[in-house]
Amino acid sequence: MSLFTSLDDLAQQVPDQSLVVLPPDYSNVPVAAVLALIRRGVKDLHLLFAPIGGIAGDLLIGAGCVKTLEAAAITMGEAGLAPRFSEAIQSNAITMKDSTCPAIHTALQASEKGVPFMPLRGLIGSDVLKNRSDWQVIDDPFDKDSGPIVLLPAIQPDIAMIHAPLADREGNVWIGKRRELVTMAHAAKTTLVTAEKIQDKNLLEDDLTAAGTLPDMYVGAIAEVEKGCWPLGLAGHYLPDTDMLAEYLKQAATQSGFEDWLKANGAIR
Amino acid sequence: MSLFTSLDDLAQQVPDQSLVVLPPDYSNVPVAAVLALIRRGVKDLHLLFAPIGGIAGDLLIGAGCVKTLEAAAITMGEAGLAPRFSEAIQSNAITMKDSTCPAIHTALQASEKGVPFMPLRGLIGSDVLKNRSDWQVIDDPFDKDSGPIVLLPAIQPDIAMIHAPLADREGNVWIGKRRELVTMAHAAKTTLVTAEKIQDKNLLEDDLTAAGTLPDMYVGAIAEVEKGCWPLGLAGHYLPDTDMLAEYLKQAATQSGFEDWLKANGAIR
Amino acid sequence: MTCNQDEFLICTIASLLESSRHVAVGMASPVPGSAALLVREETKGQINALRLSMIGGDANNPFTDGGRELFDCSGQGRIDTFFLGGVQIDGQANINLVGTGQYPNMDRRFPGSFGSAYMYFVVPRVILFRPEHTRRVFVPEVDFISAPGTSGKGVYRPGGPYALVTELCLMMFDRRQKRFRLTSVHPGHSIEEVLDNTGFEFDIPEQVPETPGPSDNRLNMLRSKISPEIAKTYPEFVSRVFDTAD
Amino acid sequence: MTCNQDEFLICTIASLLESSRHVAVGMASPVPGSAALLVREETKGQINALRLSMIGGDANNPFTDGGRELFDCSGQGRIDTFFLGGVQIDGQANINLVGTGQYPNMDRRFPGSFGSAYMYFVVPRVILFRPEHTRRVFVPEVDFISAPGTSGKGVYRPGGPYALVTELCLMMFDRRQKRFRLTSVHPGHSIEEVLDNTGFEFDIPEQVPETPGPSDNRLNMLRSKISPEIAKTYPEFVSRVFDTAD
Repeated sequence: MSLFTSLDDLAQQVPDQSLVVLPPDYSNVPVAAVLALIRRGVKDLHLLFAPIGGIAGDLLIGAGCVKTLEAAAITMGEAGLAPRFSEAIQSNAITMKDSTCPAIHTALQASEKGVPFMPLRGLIGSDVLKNRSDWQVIDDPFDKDSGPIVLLPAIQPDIAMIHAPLADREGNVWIGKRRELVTMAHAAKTTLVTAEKIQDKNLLEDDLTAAGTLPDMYVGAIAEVEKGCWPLGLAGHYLPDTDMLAEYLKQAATQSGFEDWLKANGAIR
Repeated sequence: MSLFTSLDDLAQQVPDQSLVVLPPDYSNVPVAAVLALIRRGVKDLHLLFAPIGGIAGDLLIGAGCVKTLEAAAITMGEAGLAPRFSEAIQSNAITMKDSTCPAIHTALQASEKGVPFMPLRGLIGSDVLKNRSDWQVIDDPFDKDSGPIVLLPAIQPDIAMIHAPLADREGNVWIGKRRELVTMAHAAKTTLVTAEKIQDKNLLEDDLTAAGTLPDMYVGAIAEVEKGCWPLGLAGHYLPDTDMLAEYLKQAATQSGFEDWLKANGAIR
Repeated sequence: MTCNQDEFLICTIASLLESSRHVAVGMASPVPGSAALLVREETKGQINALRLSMIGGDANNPFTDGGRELFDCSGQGRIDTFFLGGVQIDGQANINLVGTGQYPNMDRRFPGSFGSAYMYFVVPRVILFRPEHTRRVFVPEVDFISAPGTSGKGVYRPGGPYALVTELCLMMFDRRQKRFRLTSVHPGHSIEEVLDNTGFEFDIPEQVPETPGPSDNRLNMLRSKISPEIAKTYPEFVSRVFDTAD
Repeated sequence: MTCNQDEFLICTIASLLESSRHVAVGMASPVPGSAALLVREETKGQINALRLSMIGGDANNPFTDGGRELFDCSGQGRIDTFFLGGVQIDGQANINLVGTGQYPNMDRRFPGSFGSAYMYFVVPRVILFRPEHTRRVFVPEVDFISAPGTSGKGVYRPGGPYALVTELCLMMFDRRQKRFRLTSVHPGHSIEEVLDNTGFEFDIPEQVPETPGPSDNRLNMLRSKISPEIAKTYPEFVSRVFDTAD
C-alpha cells in the first residue's frame, strides 16, 4: 500500500473497534479525517484524547462511532459544553473512562518506552482514581515514608490520527513544537496523517525543520488535505471558524440538528 | 545575579560536590566550560553522562574533579580508550556507577516527571544490575506473568551543563533535535549554558525555531563562547578537531602528559 | 475610578499573586491570566519578578515539549501558583469538575477533571476561582471528587488550595483546619449574602473588611498595557470586558 | 573479483540482513552500517525493503527525539536487527563490554556496557560482530556480564543473539540449546583454526561450508554506491577500506 493516499482511503485504514488517539483542540486536530471516519461509518471505537477532546470527540460520539471514551475532559471551550458527549453520558450510550491530563500523557509515555506501567504523583483520594479499577496504588518501593503512589498501565493506541502543516515525500511530518503529537505517534502502533501540504524537500535535511519533525518510521499513511483542522484552527495557518463552531453547538443541541449538520458538512453522503 | 555571564563566572556557579550531568560526545558538549571548571578547581563532583562520556569526562577525571562517575560508557570513540578514566578505575581513584544508556535516560525522565522511579525492561541477569544496589526488581503488578521488571530511582542533577549554537536575550536556548539536552535541563535543578552566539530575536516567536528551543525557565546562566565544544565538534557548525583529539590521547597516556595538555590548553593558569 | 466586575476580580486575584514567582494559567482562564499579566508587568525587572506561563495559545506560552510539559514542570516544583475552578466546591476544598448527580450517568455532565487531580497535589498555591457564588456551586459535599482539598498524612502533597475568589468574596483556606475562612467581602455585598449563598460552613473572623478595590494606577495599567496582551490569547474577553473605545 | 577483509565481512553481515525490515546501527559501527546500507540499496522499492537507522552522525539518522529515541523505538518493537560487540563473549552469548579482571577495579577497563543491557533483550535479532577471533575474546565465561545471552522463563525477552561474525567464521546462536553452532568458515581459514582460537565449546555440524564471498554485482555496488554513503558517517573508514582511486 502506498504511503500517500486520499482522505477517504485514509479513513478506510481505521478498523472498527480500534483504539484511536486524537490530539487536543489546540493541537492539529484532524477534523477532516474525523468527518471521513464518520462517512466510512466506523463503529465501536475506543477513543482516547491526549488528553482532552472537543468537537472531534463530540462528532464521533454523536455519529455513534464510539463505544468507549477515555479523556481528561471533553469541552467546546468558551463556547460551552459538548452537547453530544453530555447526552451520551447521561443516556449511558458510551462507556466513559474519566482520566486526568497527566495520567493520559504518562500512559502514552509508558507505551512509548515499551514499559507496562509508569508511576504518577497526585490522584490519591480522587474519585477519578476510585473509578479506575485498571489503575493501581503501591507504596513507593524506594522510600516507605514517601507514601502511596499510583501506577498507570501503558496505553498503546492502535492508531494515532493527527494533522500537520507540512509533510515530505519520504513521509516525514513537521509538527513543530506540538510534541504531544510525537508522543502519540511513538505510543501508537501506527499514525495516520493529514497534511496541509506535501513538499519535495526532505524535512530531516535541514536542522531547523528536523527539530520539529516526526520521522516517517512512525507514519502509516498521509493524505494531503487543505484546512484539515476546519472548523478548528491550525496555529500559524488559520484561526478557528468561531461562527461555524457556534452554529455547530446550536444545531448539535439535538440529535436531529446534529445529523443535519453532518449532512450539510459532508460527513454523511 | 544576571542571566548572562562570563565563562569563568559560569564555572563559579558549580559548587564542589554537585551532581553535574553532561551530554554525550555527539551532542553539544560544553568542553570550554569543562576546562573552566578545571581552572576553577572544582572538587568531588558526582558526574553523570547522559548517557556516555568522552573527552569531557576524561578531562574532569584526570584533573581530579570527580569523586563518583555514572555513565553507560566513557569512550574516545574510534580514537581509543579514555586514558585518564581507565587509569582512575584501575587505581580505584573514583567510584564508578556503571549503567546502561536507556537506564540513564529513564532516570532523568523520572526526575523530569517528578516521580520517584520509573520502570525499564531488560537488565535482568546483567552484572550492571547486580552491581547497582540502588536499583530494585519487582514483579509487574499488572500482570504476574509478565515477569520481573527493574525500577530505577529518579536522578535529579543539581546542574546540567550544555552548549548550544544559539541563545536569545530572554535566555531561551536553541538545541534543535538534540532533545537529550531538554530532558537533562528538565531533570536538573538548573542548567548552565554556553552558546556560540546570543541573538536579539526571541527564539520562541518563530514557529520554526521554537520547535527546537529550550525555554528560559530552565536556564540558570548563559555565557557566550565561540567554539564552545572544541576540540569536539558542533553539528552543522564545526567538525571535531581530530588532530587535537589524537594529540590529547597521546599526551594523556600519562598523568604528567595530561597535565601538560591542560596547561597548554588553558585549563591550568 | 470605577471598575466592572471582571476588572475587580482580576485585581483581587492580582493581590494574591504578589509573592508568587512562577504562575501557570490553564486553558480558558482569561481572568486569572489577566491578573498574572498585571503582576508580571508590575514586578518587571524587580527581585520579586513574576514569571508567567499561559497555555491555550502561543502568546506568553513558553512550553515547547508538548502538552505534558506544564505537568512535568509542576511536578519538578518550578511552578508555585495555579488556578482551578469547579462545578461544585465543598467546605473541605474538594473540587468537582465532572458533573452533578450520581456518577457515571450524571444528571448534568460537565467536561471532566482536566489536570486537577494532579495539579492540586503538586502546585503549592492553587487559587480556586469560581465567580458564580451560589449554593448550587458551594455545596456541603461534592458529588464527585475530581481532586480532594486535603490529604491524609503520608500522601505526597506539596500543593493544595490557597484561596477562593468568587463574585461575592475572598476566602483563604486553612489546610490544617481543613476549612475556609472568610477574608473579605467585595463592595456592595455582605457577610449575610455570603452565608445565604454558601452551602458549606466556613470560619468568619470578628472583623471582615471590604475587599479593597484596585488603585487607579493598577486599573490604568490593566486597561492600557495588559488588555492588548491578554487579547493575544483571549480577544473576545478583552472586547467584552475592557471598554477599549475610551 | 577479489575483496579485502572489511568488504568480505560487510557482505557476510549483509547476507544476514535479508529478512530484516528495520536495522538500527549504533555508534562506531562502520562495517555493520555498510552492510545495512548495502541491503537497503538492494531492496529499495521492493516489498522487503530494508529500513535503516544509524546513530552517530546526521546521515541516515532519522531520530529527532534525543538519545532515548533509539531505545524507546526498540522497546516499541519497531527495530528487528541491531549489532553488539564485546571485549569478551562466551559460549552462552553473554557479552562483556566493561573490562577484564575482577570488577570494579579491573585489570583492563573498557568503555562500558552502552545500551547492551537493554537492546540485547528487546531487539529480536542481535548480530554479534567481533572481528578479532582469539581466546582472549572468546572465553569460557565472561568476567562481567554486560548483557546475558539468554534468560530464564518468565523474563520478558523478545530479543537476543542471532549470529556471530568474526574474521574467521560465521556462527548462529541456538537460543534453546544456549549454544553457538558453526555455520561457515571464511575462505583461507579452517575449522581447526576456529577451534584453536575459541575458548568456549560450540556445535560443529557434519558439513561446514565455506562462507560464500560477495558476488561481483554486490561488490561493485558496495564500492561505487555504498562507499560515498557510508563516508557521510565514517570518512576515515571509507578512505582506509575502499580503494576509491580505482
